[in-house]
Amino acid sequence: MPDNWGFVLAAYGLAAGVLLAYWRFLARRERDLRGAAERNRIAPVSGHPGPEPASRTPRA
Amino acid sequence: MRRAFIVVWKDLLVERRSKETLNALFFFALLLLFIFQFSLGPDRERLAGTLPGLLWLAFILNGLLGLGRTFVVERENDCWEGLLLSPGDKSAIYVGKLAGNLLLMLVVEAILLVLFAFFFNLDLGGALPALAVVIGLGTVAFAAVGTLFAAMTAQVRARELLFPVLLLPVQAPVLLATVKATEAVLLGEPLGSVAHWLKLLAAADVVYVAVGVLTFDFVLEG
Amino acid sequence: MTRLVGGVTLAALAAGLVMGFGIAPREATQGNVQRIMYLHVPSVWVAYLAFAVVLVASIAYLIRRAEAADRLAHASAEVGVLFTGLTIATGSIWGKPTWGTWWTWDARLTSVAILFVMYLGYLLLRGMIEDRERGARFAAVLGIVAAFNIPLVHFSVYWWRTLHQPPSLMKPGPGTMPGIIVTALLVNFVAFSLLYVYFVARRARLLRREAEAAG
Amino acid sequence: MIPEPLIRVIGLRKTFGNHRVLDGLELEVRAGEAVAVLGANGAGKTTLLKVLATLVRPTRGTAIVAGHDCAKDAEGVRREIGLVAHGSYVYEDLTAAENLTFWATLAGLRLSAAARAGALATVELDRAADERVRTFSAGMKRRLCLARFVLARPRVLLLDEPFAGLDQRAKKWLEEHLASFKTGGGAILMTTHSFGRELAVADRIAILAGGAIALDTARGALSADDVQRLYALHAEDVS
Repeated sequence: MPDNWGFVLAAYGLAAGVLLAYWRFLARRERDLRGAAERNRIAPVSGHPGPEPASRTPRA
Repeated sequence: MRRAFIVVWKDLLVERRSKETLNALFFFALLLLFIFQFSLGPDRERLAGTLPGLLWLAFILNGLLGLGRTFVVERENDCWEGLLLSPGDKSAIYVGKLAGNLLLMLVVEAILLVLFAFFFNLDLGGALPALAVVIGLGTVAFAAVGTLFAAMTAQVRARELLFPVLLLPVQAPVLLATVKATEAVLLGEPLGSVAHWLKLLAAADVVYVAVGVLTFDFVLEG
Repeated sequence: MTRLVGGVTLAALAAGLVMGFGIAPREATQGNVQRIMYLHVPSVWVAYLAFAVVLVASIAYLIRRAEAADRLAHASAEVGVLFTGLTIATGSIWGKPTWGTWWTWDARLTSVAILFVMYLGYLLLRGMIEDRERGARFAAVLGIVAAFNIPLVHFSVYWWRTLHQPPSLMKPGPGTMPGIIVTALLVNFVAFSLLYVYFVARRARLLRREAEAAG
Repeated sequence: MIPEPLIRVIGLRKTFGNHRVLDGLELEVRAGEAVAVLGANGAGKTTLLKVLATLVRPTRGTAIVAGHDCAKDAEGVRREIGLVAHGSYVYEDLTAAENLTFWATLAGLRLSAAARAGALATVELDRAADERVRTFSAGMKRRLCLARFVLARPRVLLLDEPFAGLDQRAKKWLEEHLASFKTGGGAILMTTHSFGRELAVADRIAILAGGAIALDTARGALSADDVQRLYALHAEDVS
């Protein structure tokens, strides 16, 4: 029965790739957030009452 | 229960006055027949094998159209908040809407069945009662989740897209069961032979209606 | 805290690899391609675990409206979809050499595929609703409906693929395999479960930060 | 004995996304009293009404209507209030009588034909009872909405710019009807952004600006111009 190591490596390689990508996705999002938080602390956006949101029921 | 009945009464009255949904669905059913013929070729023998699938495909497509409009009358008349503000538990509204949808679905399915029998030269005579059981069980499951998801997507911007995307995967087991059961019934086998499929459909009905009744309050809150 | 869990998870994954490739013997009939099992079966387990957590968290959210429950449901659903996708991919890679085709409507693969589409819809629903509170509520309801749907999917797909007699629910459990393989599998189960916990913890924390930033 | 407040709002805050519409709003309305909330468009008048009507959940603070907390006991509140907002909650394909039958039954009331006819007569819609609401004017639709509350008899009326779009006759009718509702011991909270006759029925005027009540004063002998001046004083400097 041929060992098909190629398929085994493909499966594990794909799994490792996907999991790593997801880990990096989480790390990147966290870094972006921390960056944004700093920018907010340095120059906070001036609070002013914008327009009232549309009423809750959707218009057809 | 009177409260559920008044919801059905109102929906039927609005439907009788505006006649929008039923006409559209009838016309859509006819259209489906032509599309099946054109796309799958006229010779009937080849289609015979896939007939149960075609029948339920037509039911599902019609269902998507019909169920998707469950709360259109509330949205167009701006009565959504009115439903929310009327005191008393909201599952009566769900039961009312579900009953209305069930009626609508069964009427359209009956029409489709006649059209199928006519176009595909089916003699349904013997199998009709058994078929009715299968269609009934399947449609209840379909309408129960459809009504709940219609309420959920009624206020979302991309509702025409979201409703089928959410409903169809959930309906996969019901579709498998109904097509398999219909196939057996059309081949003349007794209902007993598909008892396990019917048990699954009955279980699905109970589960979906119960979940619908219990969670409808949270969905109506909008 | 999550850094610690991360470390332990890495160690456990490494142990799983060692068990899977080093200790577990070459399987007689299929050959080494069978080692994909140490990846495929644990990810199915994690997927079902994730969707069970989504159910519990969704019910908790509807009862107590606790933001944390909603975030847990969202994070667990996302990780669940990730592992469901992984299960399908590894399953078809494993299927190619053994059954000759990438995709077969094998009962297990089909039910996992249906779950994948169902919970992808869950994530889509979350993405499409701007109002956070309403999105959480609708997602909770969908999380419950989807979870109750899983047994129905299981039975219907099994009967659909294996014709008339309804087989036992359990997949060919580890019971029928020699001890060493079972241990290797169990180690990987633990490793993948830890990975699940780690990912959910990080994702939930990210959701909390995003909420605070917007809040 | 001071009549117990039917509406109590304590430290109410409501944010949509990161935009704070209401912040630290305090308000009380007693039985038999009508308060008109005056404010520019977007000041949060409608949001305040929607919080009290349990359509929107407060981000912080509490709102209590007829002894029920709007967030915790929404059902209790819903039994006690009548909301007349822009959407007048009518099905245009149904007739006035059918609309009443539907809403009354849905609210759990046993509606006799006589009671229905009586309610329609009270709002002077008895002649249009069997006509479809599609043919109704804005004023008639609003009166049909009020007819529902003649039947349900809530203790609190929440009105969102009730006089907008009404002709003189309808305005006079509404004024009398609200006055009789007040003497019956009900509380009224209405919003408006005009200074005209609408304020006649109000016992107090509350100016909403910057997400909170900037001024809360008895209407007394204030003329329309006094109110306008007060509004300009309080509303402008805050926003």
